[in-house]
Amino acid sequence: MNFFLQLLVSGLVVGAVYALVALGFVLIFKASDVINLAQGELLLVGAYVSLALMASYKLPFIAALVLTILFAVLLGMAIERVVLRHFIGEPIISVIMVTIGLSSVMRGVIQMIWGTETRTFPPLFPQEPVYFGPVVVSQVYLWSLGIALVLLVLFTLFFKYSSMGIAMRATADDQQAALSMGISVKVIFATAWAIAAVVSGIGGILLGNINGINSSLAHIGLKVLPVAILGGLDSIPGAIIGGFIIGVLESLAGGYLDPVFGGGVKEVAPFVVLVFILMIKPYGLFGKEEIERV
Amino acid sequence: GSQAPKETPEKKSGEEAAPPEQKEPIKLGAIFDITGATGDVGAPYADGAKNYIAYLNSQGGINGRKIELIDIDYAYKIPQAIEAYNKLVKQHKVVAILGWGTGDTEALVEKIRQDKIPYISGSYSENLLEIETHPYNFLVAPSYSDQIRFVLQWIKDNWTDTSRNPKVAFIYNDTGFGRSPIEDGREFAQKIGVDLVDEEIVDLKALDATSQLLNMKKTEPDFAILQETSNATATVLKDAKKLGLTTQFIGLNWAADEKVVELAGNAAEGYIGVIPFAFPYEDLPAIQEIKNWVESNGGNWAEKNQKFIQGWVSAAVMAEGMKRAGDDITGEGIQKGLESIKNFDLGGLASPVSFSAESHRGALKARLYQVKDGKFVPLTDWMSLPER
Amino acid sequence: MLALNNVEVMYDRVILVLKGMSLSVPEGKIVALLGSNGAGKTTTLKAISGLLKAENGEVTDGTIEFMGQSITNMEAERIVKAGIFQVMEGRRVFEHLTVEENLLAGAFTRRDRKNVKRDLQMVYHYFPKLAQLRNRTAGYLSGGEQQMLAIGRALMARPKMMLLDEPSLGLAPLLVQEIFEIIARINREEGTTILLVEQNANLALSIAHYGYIMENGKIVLEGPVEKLKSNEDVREFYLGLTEVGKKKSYRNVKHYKRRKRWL
Amino acid sequence: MQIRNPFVMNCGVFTTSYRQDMAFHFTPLAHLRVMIIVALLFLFPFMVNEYVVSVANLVGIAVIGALGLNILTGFTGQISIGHGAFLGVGAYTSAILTTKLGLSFWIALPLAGIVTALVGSIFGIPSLRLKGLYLAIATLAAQVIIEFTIIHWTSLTNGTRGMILPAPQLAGYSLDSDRSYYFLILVLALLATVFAFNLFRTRPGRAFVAIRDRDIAAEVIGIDLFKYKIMAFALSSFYAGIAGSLWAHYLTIISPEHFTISVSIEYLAMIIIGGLGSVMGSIYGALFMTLLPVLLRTLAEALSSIFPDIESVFLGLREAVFGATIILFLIFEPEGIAKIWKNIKDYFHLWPFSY
Amino acid sequence: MGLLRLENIHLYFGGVAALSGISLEVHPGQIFAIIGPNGAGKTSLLNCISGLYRPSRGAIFFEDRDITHLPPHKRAALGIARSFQNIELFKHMTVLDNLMLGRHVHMRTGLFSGGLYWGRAQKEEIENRWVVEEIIDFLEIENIRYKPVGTLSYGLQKRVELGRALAMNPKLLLLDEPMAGMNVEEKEDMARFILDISEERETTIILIEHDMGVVMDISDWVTVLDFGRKIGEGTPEEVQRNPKVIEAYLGEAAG
Ligand SMILES: Nc1ncnc2c1ncn2[C@@H]1O[C@H](COP(=O)(O)OP(=O)(O)OP(=O)(O)O)[C@@H](O)[C@H]1O
Ligand SMILES: Nc1ncnc2c1ncn2[C@@H]1O[C@H](COP(=O)(O)OP(=O)(O)OP(=O)(O)O)[C@@H](O)[C@H]1O
Ligand SMILES: [Mg+2]
Ligand SMILES: [Mg+2]
Repeated sequence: MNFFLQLLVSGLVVGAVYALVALGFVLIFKASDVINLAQGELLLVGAYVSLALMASYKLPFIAALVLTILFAVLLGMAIERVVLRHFIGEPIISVIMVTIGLSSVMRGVIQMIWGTETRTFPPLFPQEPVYFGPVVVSQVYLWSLGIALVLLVLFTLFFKYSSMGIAMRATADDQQAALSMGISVKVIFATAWAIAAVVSGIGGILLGNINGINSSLAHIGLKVLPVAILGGLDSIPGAIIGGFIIGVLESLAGGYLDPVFGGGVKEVAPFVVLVFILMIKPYGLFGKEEIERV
Repeated sequence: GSQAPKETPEKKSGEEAAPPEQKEPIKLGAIFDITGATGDVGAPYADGAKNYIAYLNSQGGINGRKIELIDIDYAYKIPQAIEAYNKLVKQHKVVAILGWGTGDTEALVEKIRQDKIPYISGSYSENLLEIETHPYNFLVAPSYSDQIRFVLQWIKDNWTDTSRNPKVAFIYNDTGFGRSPIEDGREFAQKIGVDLVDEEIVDLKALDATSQLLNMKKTEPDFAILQETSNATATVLKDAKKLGLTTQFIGLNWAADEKVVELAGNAAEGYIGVIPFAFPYEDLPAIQEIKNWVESNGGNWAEKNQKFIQGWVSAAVMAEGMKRAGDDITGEGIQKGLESIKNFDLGGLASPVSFSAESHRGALKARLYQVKDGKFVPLTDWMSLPER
Repeated sequence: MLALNNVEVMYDRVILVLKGMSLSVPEGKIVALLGSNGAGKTTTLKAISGLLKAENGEVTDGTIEFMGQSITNMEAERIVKAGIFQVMEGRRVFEHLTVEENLLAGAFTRRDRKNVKRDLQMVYHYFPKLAQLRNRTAGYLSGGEQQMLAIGRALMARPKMMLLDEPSLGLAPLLVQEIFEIIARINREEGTTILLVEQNANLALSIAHYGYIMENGKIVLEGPVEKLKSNEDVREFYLGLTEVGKKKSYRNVKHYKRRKRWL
Repeated sequence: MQIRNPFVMNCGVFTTSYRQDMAFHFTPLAHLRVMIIVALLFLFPFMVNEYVVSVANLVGIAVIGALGLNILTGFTGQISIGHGAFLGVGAYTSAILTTKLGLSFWIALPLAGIVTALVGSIFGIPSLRLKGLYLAIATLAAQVIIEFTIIHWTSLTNGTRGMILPAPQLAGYSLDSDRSYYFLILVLALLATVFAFNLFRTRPGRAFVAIRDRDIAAEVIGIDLFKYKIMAFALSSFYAGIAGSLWAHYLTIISPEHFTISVSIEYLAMIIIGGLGSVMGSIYGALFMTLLPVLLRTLAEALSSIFPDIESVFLGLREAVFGATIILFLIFEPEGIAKIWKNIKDYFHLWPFSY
Repeated sequence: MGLLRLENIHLYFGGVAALSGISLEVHPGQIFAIIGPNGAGKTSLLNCISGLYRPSRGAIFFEDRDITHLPPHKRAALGIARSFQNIELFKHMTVLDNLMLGRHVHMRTGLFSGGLYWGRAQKEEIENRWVVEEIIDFLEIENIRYKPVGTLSYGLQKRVELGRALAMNPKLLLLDEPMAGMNVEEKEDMARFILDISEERETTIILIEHDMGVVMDISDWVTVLDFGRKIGEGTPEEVQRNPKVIEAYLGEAAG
């Protein structure tokens, strides 16, 4: 029982980290129907910037965080300005390819500035784990969980009630019609990327605290893509719940199936389950269905 | 169509035209990962190798000839490694290559054999020692299999409880690199009477290893041997501490470096590692010499780490082979040269190296370090590898 | 209020669609723009509202002026802010948004947030059906309901001028009448100027003050509606009346007749 | 949202009979041009050094693989992120058949295609219900599952240690040099190209494109969606299987690391940059994605030999420039190189009457 | 004996009943009109016939064969073709390819022979090209043969869509608002095409249309739907006089 509980809880908290990263996907998708394959690099940039601020400029964490967020906003806007602006109304798949190009650019720039060596974060959270009865959790993960839940509430409200949030969803539905409402697709894209960059930056800081940063951390982007798909690409609660589900699945598969199959199932099992879930719910758990009427 | 690069005619023309110190340089190729998935360790390794060659050239090179190092960053992608190899061999006509990963070194073995290119890589896979299929691959460190045997033997030798055998677990990743020593480890454990109670797979990019460690905990191993890289190792150590495991962790060479200590913090205390190459902070004359060289060339010594030394040593061994090849700077000549190396003293940077025509198992000794107060310090002296 | 002078529009830098289009819309009036398929009506509206760019189209010659100011090739959002709002062909509601969210999206450019609530009530007043449907997902509404929503959404922007592109498309006869009545009312009660593109010439001319007929990217005929209604060609090709003023029967259309064109 | 047509393939030449209209090349001049290009391709290895030939070999294998992916993703509209794994299935099938069963390469090659086609069809089943990115993730699952299987089915695949296999033999002569292998790849790449060209001017090819453009309409005109989607998966995987087999026998050694997700993504990049739904686009894309890193690296090396101290900066720069080139290409023409090429041709075709 | 028979068709979306208890019979050679207010279920009914929607209850017979559970592509093979309310053409393909796709069910070429393009495959392409050219002739769209349909104007697209359905050489042709968005002149053209198809090809036609002028002039039989129910049917004259129909659909002014 303790075995199960520990697996469940560690799955949940790892899931919270996935959820945070998945949120970045969802935010951009929700505003532009584009899947951003540079998500991992966005996260990396956030992590490196905050690390540089803390380590090289010796800023306190809060100051570094604020500056990182500011930087992320600027980065998001710059990406829109320099790149995405040219792709309004172009085939989605080209835009996806562009995000692959973007990921290369960001990785290259990061390498030019920070090199490839793994860097460690000054510890932000106490190293001592927290005990819940028989179950142990590291504090970084608890923070991720908390932040994921706060963002869940925040963004749900934002997309439901704010005029910007509604405009974003409208843009994803039909860019041209949104233009005709006087909604500036450029502003929407810039905002979406800025928000996504901020969320990713926060995710990057947390991840950096878990195991340091180097460029292979960007890999998390691809790893978390299934999470966003499982929840439904445009669903905020979907990203969070999808994160938890994949986290728990991994953990349980690792605990119960790895011994049977001689290991490695942890990485595969979520995919198998994912495909079966999708066969039943083709747009993920909470994704918007394509409305097809002829 | 295999052909050994023909250096002779070019060399002749060089000899006639110029005084000895301006002889045609020897072309040495390198396929490094600087920007790819293993760039974190690949970059300092490459740095070390390049520094050694520069150092050697500053000392006058080999037999009066400079070495021209042509290095290519293949970003840990196999097609790019193959393309890089072809470029080095077919276009630049290099006579030997310093390589890097397990996957790409394996992918190239056929070509290496055909083209007769002596090849020293950062991979210490036991496969590479099969002399018939890999006549041009040389290992400067104990193979992963040797390392795991070494650790198992040490466990056995230091085991005092006579009531039972020591229990060990293996933790590795699902790649050629990760699985390389496992089979040999299993056999050896059985042979010497160490109980292998569990094997766990932890992905190189794992954020969490709780499920694996919980499973391992059930089998109560006394020791767990890690074949991972620094990131995954740190994850394992931290989760083990979190779960309150009492198992002693021991890492093979890629799982034991400064980064692990940095990343795992106090969870790394007491962690043991197989350390085939010296740390830059060690007090050795050879280290001092490298340090002087680096600093006199404007380098920042504080930034150098053990992978730098490893790259340095690999290049040094290759250079020694070339030196011994004398005038026969061809693939075969260098192979002969390398095979004639006996007990080549590296001043403590690594185990002395010996090769022969029958065996390219260069390092015959290994040693263990342990983390004390956030630093790897020697636990054992250089000791001979156990009988296979 | 709005004036197009010799406007040329090109798609993809090669396809010339508008070839010297001129037209003007006086303030407070309803102007109808008629023409056959492919004449360039939709293109004209898009040229005005700035939506061409998203389709790789461009005004390459001529000027478009709105209230004395040039809006040629201006960004769509600035044109909306200036007071022109296009109701696009084929309704184009935001499928995944609810009815009310669609309406709120229409009010995006407004800065007077307080009045938005009031205008929501105004829209519900014009279209009581929408009030019942306010929380329904727009994509599942029937064609007629979506058309009401599209017009309601335009009202939310409080535009000075509305461009309507075939509002009757696919609507049942009863509903067509209703919508046109509402358009006329909006024009009367809110004073909104309207440029109306419509295939149902009968209805369009029944509420418009002035009409234009375009063919092949140009205006070929214009005038007050009374004058147009009495034009023989208009009667035959747009109103479907025979010479004696009786409705033609579709059963008796001559096979293989040649079409007549103004040009 | 109105999206500009990414798949235009029309031609302005007027012809008199349908047979002529449907013939492969529209004018004798074009016919001659193709003949010259093919002849040059056969002479190519004698004009350059062996390194260049080896690069050409990588390009050739990529062309076959990219054609396969384009059939599925570009023409049929089913995004796949599992193409790398399918290459792996082909490579391993070929390796197993030649080493374990001792079959000749010439039998193993088509069988590799067929087995991969079968595996591809199985992983194509989710396409019945899934669309777009959701389907893409199902193919990503295929990638992960196939990799897992290759690694863990050690008795057959030798696991992570990989397999060593022979170079093909032709009339007692071993195709183990880059030059000899070049001709094998060239012939197969030409066949693959011609097959694809033919396919897309006949019934099955049109059905694929119809499914991409509007699946509901395709169904209503009598196209069996399921059958054709599976067929697209099968054919695409067949190409991948052939490419994989060629890769295996070229290197004569394979391991699971040759067929990872990054290979899949690279292939996707090829067809998007080359031009989705364009046969020639697959070729341009394969060329571009193989050559660009080589060119950039050569450049970076040249620069870093001038400024050796900041080599790492150039390496980073190379990566950044690589990405930026992709972005610029797509900004310039989001529909790929094939479209750029077409625009250039159109320009000269219509010039000086381009308006 | 009818060509098509619907028996007590019900269709639900969640709780909403789009169709409740529709029965009707279409005779060979008829032009059979379906009218009704927006959201009445006309398109849904067509979708049931062509197989895009599966009725929740009831049965559909075509030539006395029960096709209720047949997938759309099999129905197409039996000879049911249709056009769509919102134009569902293959936008990126040329007019010619769109029409050739209409010939899909009449062709055999498979993957392999297609790729080789040899012998029969080639012959079949050319034969079917003749058929398609006839239709191009008939619909007077010769000059746009090679245009990608996405760039055509709305009216031409409607015509091409009709052409694609015709290329299937159907026994039953379902037309969903073929004249929406056209002016009188263009409607006349379209009416002419429909009459020709009915007369010369002896194709049975089911027509949904909101323009009463057209419906009343060219159809043989009219069925009126409202809220998923049949509220009236008969000859055009009968329907026009039906007070229920006038109240629900036509309004006083029309007629
Ligand atoms: N995005 C585009 N790219 C290229 N050509 C276009 C595009 N949009 C429209 N056209 C062409 O421009 C011409 C005019 O089209 P437009 O849509 O303005 O006509 P319309 O008068 O609104 O016709 P309809 O009554 O059918 O809606 C047509 O010939 C059409 O083919
Ligand atoms: N796929 C669907 N999902 C949910 N509801 C649907 C779906 N298709 C149709 N409906 C509903 O069924 C009812 C009938 O719709 P249908 O499209 O058949 O109407 P129609 O008679 O064709 O109207 P119109 O004249 O506006 O085209 C409507 O209430 C519609 O909202
Ligand atoms: Mg229009
Ligand atoms: Mg309908």
